[in-house]
Amino acid sequence: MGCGAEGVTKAVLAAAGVVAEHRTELIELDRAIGDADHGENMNRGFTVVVAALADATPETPGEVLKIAAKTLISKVGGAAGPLYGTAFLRAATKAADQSEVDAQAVVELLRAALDGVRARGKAEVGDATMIDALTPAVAAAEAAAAVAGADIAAVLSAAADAADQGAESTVDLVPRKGRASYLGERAVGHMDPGARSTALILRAFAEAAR
Amino acid sequence: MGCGAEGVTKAVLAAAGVVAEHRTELIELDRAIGDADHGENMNRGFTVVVAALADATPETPGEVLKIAAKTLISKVGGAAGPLYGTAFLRAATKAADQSEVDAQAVVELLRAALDGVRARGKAEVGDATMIDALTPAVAAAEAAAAVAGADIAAVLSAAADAADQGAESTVDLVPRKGRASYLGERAVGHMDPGARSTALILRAFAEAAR
Amino acid sequence: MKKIINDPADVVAESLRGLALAHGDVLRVQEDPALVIRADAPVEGKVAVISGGGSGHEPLHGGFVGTGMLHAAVPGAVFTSPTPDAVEAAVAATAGPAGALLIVKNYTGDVLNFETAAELAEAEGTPVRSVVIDDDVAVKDSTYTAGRRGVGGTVLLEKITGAAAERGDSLDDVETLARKVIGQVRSIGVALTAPTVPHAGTPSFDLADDEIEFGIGIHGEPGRERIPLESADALVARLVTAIVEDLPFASGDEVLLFTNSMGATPLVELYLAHGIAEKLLAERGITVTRRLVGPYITSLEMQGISLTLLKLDAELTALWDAPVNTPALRWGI
Amino acid sequence: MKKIINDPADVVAESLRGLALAHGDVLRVQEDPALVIRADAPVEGKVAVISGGGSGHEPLHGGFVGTGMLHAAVPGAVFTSPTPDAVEAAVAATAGPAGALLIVKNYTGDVLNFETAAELAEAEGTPVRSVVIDDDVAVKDSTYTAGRRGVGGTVLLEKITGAAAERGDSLDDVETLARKVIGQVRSIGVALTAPTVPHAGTPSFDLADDEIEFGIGIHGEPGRERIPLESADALVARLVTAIVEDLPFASGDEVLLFTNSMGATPLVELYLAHGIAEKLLAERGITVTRRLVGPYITSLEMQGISLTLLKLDAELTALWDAPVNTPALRWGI
Ligand SMILES: Nc1ncnc2c1ncn2[C@@H]1O[C@H](COP(=O)(O)OP(=O)(O)O)[C@@H](O)[C@H]1O
Ligand SMILES: Nc1ncnc2c1ncn2[C@@H]1O[C@H](COP(=O)(O)OP(=O)(O)O)[C@@H](O)[C@H]1O
Ligand SMILES: [Mg+2]
Ligand SMILES: [Mg+2]
Ligand SMILES: [Mg+2]
Ligand SMILES: [Mg+2]
Repeated sequence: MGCGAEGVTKAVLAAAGVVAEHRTELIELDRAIGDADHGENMNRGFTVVVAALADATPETPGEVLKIAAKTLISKVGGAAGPLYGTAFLRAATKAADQSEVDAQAVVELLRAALDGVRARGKAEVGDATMIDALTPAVAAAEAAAAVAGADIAAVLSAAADAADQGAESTVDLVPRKGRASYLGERAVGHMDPGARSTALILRAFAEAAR
Repeated sequence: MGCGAEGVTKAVLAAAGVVAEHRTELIELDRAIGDADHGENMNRGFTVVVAALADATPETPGEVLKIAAKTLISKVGGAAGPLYGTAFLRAATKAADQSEVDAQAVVELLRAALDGVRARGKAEVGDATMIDALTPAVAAAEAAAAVAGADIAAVLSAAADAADQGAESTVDLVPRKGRASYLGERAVGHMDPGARSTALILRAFAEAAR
Repeated sequence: MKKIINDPADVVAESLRGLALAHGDVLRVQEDPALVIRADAPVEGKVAVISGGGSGHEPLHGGFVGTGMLHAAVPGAVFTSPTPDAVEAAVAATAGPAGALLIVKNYTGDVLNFETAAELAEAEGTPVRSVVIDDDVAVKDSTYTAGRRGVGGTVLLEKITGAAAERGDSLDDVETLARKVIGQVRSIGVALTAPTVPHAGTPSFDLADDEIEFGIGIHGEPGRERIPLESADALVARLVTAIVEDLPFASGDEVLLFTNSMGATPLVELYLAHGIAEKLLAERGITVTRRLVGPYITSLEMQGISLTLLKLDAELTALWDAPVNTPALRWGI
Repeated sequence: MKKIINDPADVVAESLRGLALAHGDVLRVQEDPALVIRADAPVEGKVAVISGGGSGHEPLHGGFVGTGMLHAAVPGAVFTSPTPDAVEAAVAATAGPAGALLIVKNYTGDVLNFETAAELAEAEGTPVRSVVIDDDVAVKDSTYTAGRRGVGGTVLLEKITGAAAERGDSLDDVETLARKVIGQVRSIGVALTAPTVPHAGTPSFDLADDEIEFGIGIHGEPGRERIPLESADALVARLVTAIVEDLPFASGDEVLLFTNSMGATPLVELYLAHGIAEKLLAERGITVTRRLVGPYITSLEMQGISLTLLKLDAELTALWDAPVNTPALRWGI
């Protein structure tokens, strides 16, 4: 029931796919309240992640996540690059050299990712950032993992559902971090692009785990 | 039946009025095939002509025309400034110090103006310039003056009618002088702004002479 | 979208190739990571002044690389902060034991990426200091936002610290000077039209024909408020008031006034606005002793202007006047 | 119309006021007639190089007034040639017994007004020569038109004749040099959008979102033909071909390549285009030894570019390199 390097690779490739598919949507969300590059940045990074994974032969989930982390840090730029990069890097560190991760481990990786993004970006829930998607996702994953017999798919599916809701919640918020914060009240009514991309990526992970 | 300084002043003021009224139309004609300034240039110049005539006390037709000429030369700029300036200056010179002009003299002033514009601008009939309005106007004025008992009003009215037709003829021409010449065939279908202003001014003269 | 480009993904790389050809006497360009480097770098014994950020603000930063100003510029994708490895490569290419000063505009992305780069470079043994410029008074309350943005003041900061490094100031001294400049420079901008990011393909915001964005940033992010188009006199007064009522300008001050075009505002309008601004400052007893007028920190083809005021003293004036030889600023050489 | 202006009728005068404030060290401005004059004019014993034309092409001509370039610039209304008395006043303010060279762009209005001015100045006893620059290869057949227009080559002509005057060349020699430059400089431009003349209030022509005007002039007068928007590679190749296939460029030539923004085309695109142009010229065996890249002869807020090629020899290269200190071009000083 665990997931090895291959499974994690599949999940990361699925994330790359969903980012490519939603590139324009993410650009449009960022155009409304930011600088119209979030979809382009994420897609540029994940395209190289796909190439990097094809070139490498990672043997553990941690190695896969580390390749993704380093690529995102060196290819995405902007705010999302360091934040997603940190998320993947912290998860990689947490995974250490385990050859497989189980449902409980997945929760721990998600929590490590969240802690990393919070430490880097200093955003709180309610600031209208990716934190608003990732925080409820981790809580939901934790709750799902506490159910006897929960598998990775169930955990990630719960996380994705919660992230969707969390992203939705940013529509009504006044942003306090990132570029959208300059807009203040005028940003109300728009979904945060980073929260949306977080929800999309978690959904891709969940689908890959089924 | 002659016309003195006062009558010529009245005619020039009428021309200023018609140029102001048609400023936008002349800009629009020039926008289509030139640089969108003919109405602005003419209006800037004639506005100062009105002020200059108010400040001066010209005693002969020639003096009135000379004030107009010098003002147009120093205020209009572009192609129209030197060309209209020359037209008025040559007419002024022709009028010399006569205290009045009669119908025959008006024809001579118009011919002097035409010769001046041709000498400065080197355009021929058919090049789609003000020459296409002024040339038939002078011919028509001459013909009208040849009719026994013709007065200034009749002469100028014939000139204005012919100028209208001449201006109209530029619509179908391929311009060979001035800014519109760069457009070649693409200018066909548009009236030349300078031909139009010439027709307007002659019409104003004719109305003033009635 | 109407642009003279090939594939939007190649815009920055292809543009840098042209920059290198046009200005090979003062700079060179490196690919992957993309860097603009002083032709004579590393300059023995001198602090390397380095800046960077998203592209689309040219001449900032690559056009300010050269003697007396930047040692390297790190261009990111259009409107996107460069990545840490690129910044680290810039440090490695230009800085020696005298160290490097990183000039960072206050945007979350820039701050995070440059932070990581500084750590990486320090780990390699190069002394690095970072300063964050946040001169945009349009951002009102920094407690509840990512803080004020770095805008026009960046140009002045790069010139002045570059001159200090050129005369041989230590890293400590250049850093102290940078903080002093940041403390006394303020800016504000206005947009009449929106820029179009090449990879996005549509204008970054929609403005009616009679509307302007007051307090605009340089990335097409919308401004402080949307107001009706007004006369140059009224608009410049609004800009001057916003800056002067912020610290630290007072009657009796001598200042540098920087009137900047955001890209598509032509010089005829820019000089017109500059003249009004000087008049208004004089009325407040503020003396303009140095000026910079032109498109120096832009937002692609956005129409608009920004005003920047820097309080001067003898030292800053001398550093401003010091020789500079870059594609965009050149004097005394 | 979105512009930072007050009354459209006052645009030029108000803009000149700002220019004077911004660049009081190199020039001064006179009102009625409007003139931009070198701060140290008249320069004893030297030929005065004077140019002018309609406004809206800034920095041309006022931004090129200063040591080593123009002695005076005569700005007309927007896109309208100045009047003879203004040109004559410029001659009177700057020229002594060494005389004056008038640089006239080939447009009917400019030619007529400068012609009259030259006569007036000669009548006052100042030796005056006029040269008419007509470098725009977009105008095909000059027998049936007002002739080729003066465009980008004007900037290079003003720099080179200004340098010759500065080194003390006689009026004869400066005139001969000017005719030589005119003989070996060619340009062509393209517009992506139209400019809006302040007093007209609407764009000078209407272009669809996927159309460009190839062979555009600098006054919003439509170009040679309207073609679909194409890639930078294709467009620059079209421009280079149009110039190179005109006399007098051949393999083995050394040239100055001037890549000009018409106003609103940002530097990121301009450098991109410049890089492509250099590559294409190299493929034809033409060596670019000097470059100028930037918005130097513009058409208000028009998006577009022009390319200008000047065939160089040792003399022209030295004169190009000679010191110049003006608002828009500054080096060697
Ligand atoms: N301080 C922060 N903490 C967490 N997330 C942040 C922070 N600042 C920005 N973000 C996220 O980054 C997203 C923007 O990413 P992107 O558009 O790629 O970068 P940039 O803002 O530099 O253009 C925002 O939508 C938001 O979710
Ligand atoms: N060589 C010429 N001879 C006669 N008329 C001319 C000539 N060149 C231009 N014109 C006239 O001048 C008019 C344009 O005037 P205007 O727009 O004020 O000047 P510009 O072309 O300098 O902008 C044209 O419509 C044409 O009638
Ligand atoms: Mg963004
Ligand atoms: Mg015109
Ligand atoms: Mg960005
Ligand atoms: Mg004109």
